Amino acid sequence: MLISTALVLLMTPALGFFYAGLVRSKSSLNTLMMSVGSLGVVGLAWPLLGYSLAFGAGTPGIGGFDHVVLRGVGLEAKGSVPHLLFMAYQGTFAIVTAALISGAIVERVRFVPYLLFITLWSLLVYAPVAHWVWGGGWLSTLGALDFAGGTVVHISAGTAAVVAAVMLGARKDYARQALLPHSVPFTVLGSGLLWFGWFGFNGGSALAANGQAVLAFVNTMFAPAAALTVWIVLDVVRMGKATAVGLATAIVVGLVAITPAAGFVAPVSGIAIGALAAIPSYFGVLWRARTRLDDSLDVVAAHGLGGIVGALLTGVLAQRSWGSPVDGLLFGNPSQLMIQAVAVVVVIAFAAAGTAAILFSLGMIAPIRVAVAEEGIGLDVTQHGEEAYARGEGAVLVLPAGRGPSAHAAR
Amino acid sequence: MLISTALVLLMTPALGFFYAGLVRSKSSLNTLMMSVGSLGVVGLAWPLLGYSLAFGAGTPGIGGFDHVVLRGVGLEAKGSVPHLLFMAYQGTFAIVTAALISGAIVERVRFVPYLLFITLWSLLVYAPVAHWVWGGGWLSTLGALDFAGGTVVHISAGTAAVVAAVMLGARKDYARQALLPHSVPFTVLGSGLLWFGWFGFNGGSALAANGQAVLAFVNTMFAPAAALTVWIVLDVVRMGKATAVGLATAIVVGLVAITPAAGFVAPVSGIAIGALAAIPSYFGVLWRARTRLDDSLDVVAAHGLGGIVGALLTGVLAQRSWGSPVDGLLFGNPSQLMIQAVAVVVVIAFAAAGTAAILFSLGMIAPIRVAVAEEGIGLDVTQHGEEAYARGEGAVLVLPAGRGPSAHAAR
Amino acid sequence: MLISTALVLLMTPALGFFYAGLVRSKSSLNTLMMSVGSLGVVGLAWPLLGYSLAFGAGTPGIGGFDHVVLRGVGLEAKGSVPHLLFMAYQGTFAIVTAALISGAIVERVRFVPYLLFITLWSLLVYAPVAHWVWGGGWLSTLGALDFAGGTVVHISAGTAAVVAAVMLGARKDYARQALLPHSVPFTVLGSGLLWFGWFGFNGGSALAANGQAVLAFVNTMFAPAAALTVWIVLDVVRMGKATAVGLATAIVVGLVAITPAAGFVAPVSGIAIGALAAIPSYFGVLWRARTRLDDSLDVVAAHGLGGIVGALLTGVLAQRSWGSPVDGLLFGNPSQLMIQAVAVVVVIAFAAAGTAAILFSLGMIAPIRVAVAEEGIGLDVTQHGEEAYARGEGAVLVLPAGRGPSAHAAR
Amino acid sequence: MKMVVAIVRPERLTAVLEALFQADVRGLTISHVQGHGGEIEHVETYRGTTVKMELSEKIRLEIGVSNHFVEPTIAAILSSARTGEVGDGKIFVVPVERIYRIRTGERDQSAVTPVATTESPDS
Amino acid sequence: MKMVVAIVRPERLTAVLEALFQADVRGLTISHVQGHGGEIEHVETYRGTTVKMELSEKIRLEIGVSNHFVEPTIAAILSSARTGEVGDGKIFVVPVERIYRIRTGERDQSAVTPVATTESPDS
Amino acid sequence: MKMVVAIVRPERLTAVLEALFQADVRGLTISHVQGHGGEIEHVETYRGTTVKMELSEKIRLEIGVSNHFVEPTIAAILSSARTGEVGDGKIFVVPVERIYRIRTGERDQSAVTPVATTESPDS
Ligand SMILES: Nc1ncnc2c1ncn2[C@@H]1O[C@H](COP(=O)(O)OP(=O)(O)O)[C@@H](O)[C@H]1O
Ligand SMILES: Nc1ncnc2c1ncn2[C@@H]1O[C@H](COP(=O)(O)OP(=O)(O)O)[C@@H](O)[C@H]1O
Ligand SMILES: Nc1ncnc2c1ncn2[C@@H]1O[C@H](COP(=O)(O)OP(=O)(O)O)[C@@H](O)[C@H]1O
Repeated sequence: MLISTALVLLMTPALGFFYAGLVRSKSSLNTLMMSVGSLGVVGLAWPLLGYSLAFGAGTPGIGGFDHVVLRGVGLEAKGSVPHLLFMAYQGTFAIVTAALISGAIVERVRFVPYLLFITLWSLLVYAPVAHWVWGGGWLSTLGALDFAGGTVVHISAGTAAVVAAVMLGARKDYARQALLPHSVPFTVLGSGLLWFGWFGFNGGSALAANGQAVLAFVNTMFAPAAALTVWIVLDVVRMGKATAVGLATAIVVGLVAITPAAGFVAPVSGIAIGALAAIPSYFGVLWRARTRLDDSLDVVAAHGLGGIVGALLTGVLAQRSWGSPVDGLLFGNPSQLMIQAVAVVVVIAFAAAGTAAILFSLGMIAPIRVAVAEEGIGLDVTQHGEEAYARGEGAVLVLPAGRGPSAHAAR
Repeated sequence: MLISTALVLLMTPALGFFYAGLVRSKSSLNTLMMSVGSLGVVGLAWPLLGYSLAFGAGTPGIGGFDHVVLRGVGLEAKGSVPHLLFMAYQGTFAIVTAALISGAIVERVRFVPYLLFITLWSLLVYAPVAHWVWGGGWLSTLGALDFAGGTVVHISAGTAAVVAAVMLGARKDYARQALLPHSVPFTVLGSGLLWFGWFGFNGGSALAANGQAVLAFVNTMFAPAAALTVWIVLDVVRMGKATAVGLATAIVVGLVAITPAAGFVAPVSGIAIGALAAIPSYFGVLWRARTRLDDSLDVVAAHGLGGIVGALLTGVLAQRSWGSPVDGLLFGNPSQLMIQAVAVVVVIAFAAAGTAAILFSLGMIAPIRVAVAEEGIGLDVTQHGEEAYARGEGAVLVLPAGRGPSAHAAR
Repeated sequence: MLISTALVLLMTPALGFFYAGLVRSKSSLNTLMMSVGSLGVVGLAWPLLGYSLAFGAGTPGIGGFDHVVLRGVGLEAKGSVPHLLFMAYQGTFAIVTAALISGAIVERVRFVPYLLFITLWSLLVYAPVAHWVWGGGWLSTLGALDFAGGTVVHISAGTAAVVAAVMLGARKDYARQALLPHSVPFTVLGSGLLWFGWFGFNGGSALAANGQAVLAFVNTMFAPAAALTVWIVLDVVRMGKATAVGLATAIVVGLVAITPAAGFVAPVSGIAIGALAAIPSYFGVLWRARTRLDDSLDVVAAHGLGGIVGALLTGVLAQRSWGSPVDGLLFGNPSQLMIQAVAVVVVIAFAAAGTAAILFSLGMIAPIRVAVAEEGIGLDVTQHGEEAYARGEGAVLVLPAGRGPSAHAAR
Repeated sequence: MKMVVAIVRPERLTAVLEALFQADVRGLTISHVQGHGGEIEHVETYRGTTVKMELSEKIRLEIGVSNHFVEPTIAAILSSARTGEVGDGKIFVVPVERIYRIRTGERDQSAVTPVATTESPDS
Repeated sequence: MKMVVAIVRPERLTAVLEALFQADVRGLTISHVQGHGGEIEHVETYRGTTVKMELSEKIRLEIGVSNHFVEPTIAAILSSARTGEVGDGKIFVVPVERIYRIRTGERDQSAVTPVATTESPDS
Repeated sequence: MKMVVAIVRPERLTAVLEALFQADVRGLTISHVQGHGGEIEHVETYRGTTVKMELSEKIRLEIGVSNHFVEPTIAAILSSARTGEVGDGKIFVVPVERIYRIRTGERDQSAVTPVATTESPDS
């Protein structure tokens, strides 16, 4: 469990690299910091408030305030793990989920409003949904299956992504100029580290190193392998060439799709889920690029679609003989698929409404988008006063304000 | 075990970065994908067929078909770990072994034939050899010691590398132009992550967190440290300068050499193995560059030579008092060295024949090498339609085929 | 424990990337190798001698020679872990501590003298201090609290950093030209991997997967999150912009500060330590840049100040109810703060004297700094004969010495 | 014959290329440069170090043309590269004595004439 | 009008820029280039491959000036870029026929004159 | 004196340098550029985005020579850079009015003459 938590924490910088490689160099630091920043603000909001809202005792709709500022969260066991560790593990999920959204709105958002947005989102959208599914809320009562966060993490983030992309509008150059990835190796690095971290994400969700963890682990290994292979085939059939960005995307899609199912389906079903999920996401990516929706890094296609397919296939392929609490459609229980569909639809609706409300309110207080001219210069310089790869020509040292002439002369 | 498996999985992208840093920028994505692609195709072929060929019940020469498509591979224990996990763990070895070969044939191979090659190789060469040594085959009966894959992984890959490099021929610019590493930091990053992952490779091979795992782990830490130090000394003596590429190489050589011995030799012997193995590989690298053999990234010198030295020194230094099933030459059992030598020779012969047969057959169906002009342009653009570091100048958006004028006007 | 050791080992390459990203491209490999080289030389010196000096039976001041060359270090338990593993785990600390110093003296030191320096330093400074605090020496008798190395690792390295920076002098361009980070993404990558590895550093220091490990782990997660958030606030207040280099620095500062306290303070106190520690380090970084002290990568501000703040706050916030052996000031035991202060002062004094003595002696034998002209060209070419990002134009192959005309003609 | 050298903003490059192609200018070479002019400097901060960036990214175009192509080339660049803000760049026209096409060894006029086009030799 | 093209050492760039600004030369464009001259080659080794590096990093400055600015510009560069070691670089002066300021379309003299300055039209 | 500016394929650079050195041309400066000419465009795809790449990588050489060196320089480039495929590049010859060697302040002829060589002053 300890190591699973560390692995999931690593996913957030990994995501930062996955995303940062895909944007233009002039906004790459900003994109990276949209993920890393989540480690700060959501990482702080979670123990202070978010955990309590998600896992505190409360109503079926939301937790309470009994664990605010970690009150009553100690080393005593909660289920099979110490309560404190459970809280930390769940915190890593909150952090990475908030960071996922950033992919839809890169290269155009002011940094501080963005941080406020994801902080609020983690409290007002993520925490309730986590409560519904894992915190004893109404979706868990209903019997929705979500092993490691297909609905809570990926569908909610995917929905927030599309809402945010629509509300904030496209980048000024979108569909006008070619916006190319500045460093595909970083994207591949990110996907490799994401895969590695995802073993903690799925494997750790059994909350013990037992048979279910093994199953989740093995599914987390072979589903992306299947997605990868299918994606290569689709690429080769369509263009005669397999792309590296495609491979990296396929890994993520396979991981997303297996997430809700990892501990509930047979390994062969896991392979099938990975293979099947590649198809809608593949065409989703193609289709999105023809629209005006500047979901810049295809969060919707990868996490939204991948999450939905995974959640529904969980309802089809879950097997009690492999540790699932209920069987899926294929094993004689068609109602489970209905329950899954309900969960998907409700989470989409709630996340969409919540995201829109937060963005709208924030927008009342301060502009969320940067000025058009700043977009042209790039967000690294305008938002952070830095360049990702500075060469230092023409850079003139500014003497710090406090350094008087005497201090200078002393040199 | 779970975490060991994740660590070994991480080795494949790590290898990709180790290799990609060493090639020219214009083929760096291709080189990276030669490793990552193995995660897809070999990662899929293994559960479907490879595992059964390697570890299914069968003859001393090869396993059977009883575990095809994971039939009969469940959560029941196989030795001390669940069968499913054992299968996954072994799968990560198959994936990385196939990827190792790519280093010998970078910058000149068509991607799809390459994927076919490594898939077939993992089934027809790797699986039998794994069966011989670990799957109850004849080499294990003979008593050959190979803790974590010195012969199975490194010697077989090293042999395949030299055969493939000879059969496919050198890059057109080889020995004509200087072909320099485009990003040494990536190579160092790769070697750092490889070392990290190798703890799973060697440490996990005890299949339990016991004393042997500790020994293997500690040897995996200090043998590369010794190799590193010796390499620096050799570099400084020869040129007055220690090189970063050399350091990264030394780490890999130390890791390779300790692999077959990790759980069988005393820590001091482990240090000795690391230190000794650096020497032949160091001069192997120098010697190779003077030949016409374009084993581009020195797979033979690092994995082939390192693996042979390690396998033989295992026969010299193995100690029953440190958990080895038999003693080595130095501890009064000279016959073990003979057995090790037999294993080395047989694996080389088999891997060479198998690799040649696969490449020859594939070559009948389709050309494996790219055209000379494509080599000049670089494999990233010609094989994948991508650049690693695109800047976007002069890139003109092509409207997707399906976007009619109306859709466009609507914008 | 096994995995914790692997995690800490990963910290050294991670540190290399953290540092290498911050220097100019022309010395980036050198900076990276200053860390990776430590894995070689300190990694070898530790089992041969350092471990014995630190943890061998001896006087309160230093260990003895009974474990030289790992004599008597086997698989028997030492406390709760096998002795061999304990030795390896401690070795990873020695390696990373020595590497930390390099940040203060980048871009101006000859590589081989540097390696000698850190080797001697690990034996003559690190080993005694580790003995005092963890090896049964006088500081542990006194009752100084240092969970995972605030004084041993960070204060000693920070002190060595300032002494080395003063003795070796500033880079020739320091405070004359703008010396900018050549790759901020590498720095962020390094900080992400450092955080990941630090879970092994702090989490593993409980030497078991028990409640204390959980506590240490959770503190290692939220203290940096708090430091990150505070740093963002400070940046925004001062400049209106949050910087990526700042974020990466904040993560390290938070990690450093929580290190001595991780297993001894309540999670809420951990958050407070992270938040409080950000402030002196933030202003320390600003202040240092106005001085003539070219502690190039702010080892003093991050590790020295962070370590001191952490060590003192441990004396304030330690709580027996959270597993600390004694309470801190806030919980009714003011004397602990005194003890902490004594430990801090003594370690600073000893490390300063030891570092100065080693550097002075080495300087008698050979120059430690490179020539001014070499500094201009960059250390990668002059020290290592390599470039980090070679493009290969104008590179003319030199035929290897031994290749006679006949061999050439044969081609 | 002349060499038209233009310094333009990177974000206008696509428009400039389009305009040039429409003016039938099809041979050109570009490079990344950094320029200093009347632009507002921006400030960057790396830890304690604050720097003023005196140079901004520009693209340099180098276009060898025969004489009667000079005007259309300049007109195309002027109209497509302009934003009206300080920093739009400059155009320089430099005399050229000879031009060779390396592939064929052709000289001057024919060296800069795309194969498909014909034009009066008036350089 | 002239184009002054200078190849200088990267480490002298800051000094050169300062000298130019003091000489009231405020418009210029630089680029990264690699040069070969009398410099000592250095050797690099990557595993078994040893290479001689024939080119060293330089900065190229391109400065369009009106005629009476040529001398001060050259003087500023000569004094600020010199180290006395082989490899200091060269200055070339190339004739320019026309100059345009893209932002305004202004031509020649006024195109290279910063708005605030006035000077006699003598190009 | 002249400035010979050549645009060549990156993969021919080694050959071009060799040819120039053999022709006793030892001072030169190169840079990375991207060119558009008659070359076939290639297509790249990043997820749903397909782009046509209109520019291909080239190397630009800039060689200041005294007059009697112009012909050998051009001959060396023409012969060594040619592949015969479209995209081999161009050579431009531009007049130069003055040349300075920064290290010594020497001017014109002697500024481009390597120390060891002597030649008749005929620029
Ligand atoms: N005299 C010059 N020589 C060479 N390049 C120049 C010159 N003046 C300006 N430039 C280039 O043109 C760019 C814009 O020039 P600037 O004077 O700022 O804008 P504007 O032309 O709009 O007044 C500069 O960044 C520089 O690259
Ligand atoms: N004839 C030339 N044409 C273009 N650039 C040149 C020429 N000669 C020298 N250079 C440039 O000047 C730099 C220094 O020249 P070099 O002759 O080595 O030094 P010095 O001028 O001190 O004798 C070279 O690296 C090259 O970039
Ligand atoms: N008129 C021109 N001005 C500047 N550069 C040119 C011009 N024409 C071609 N080039 C450069 O030469 C390269 C090759 O030119 P192209 O016309 O395609 O080949 P070829 O000379 O073989 O017909 C181009 O990529 C470009 O860099």
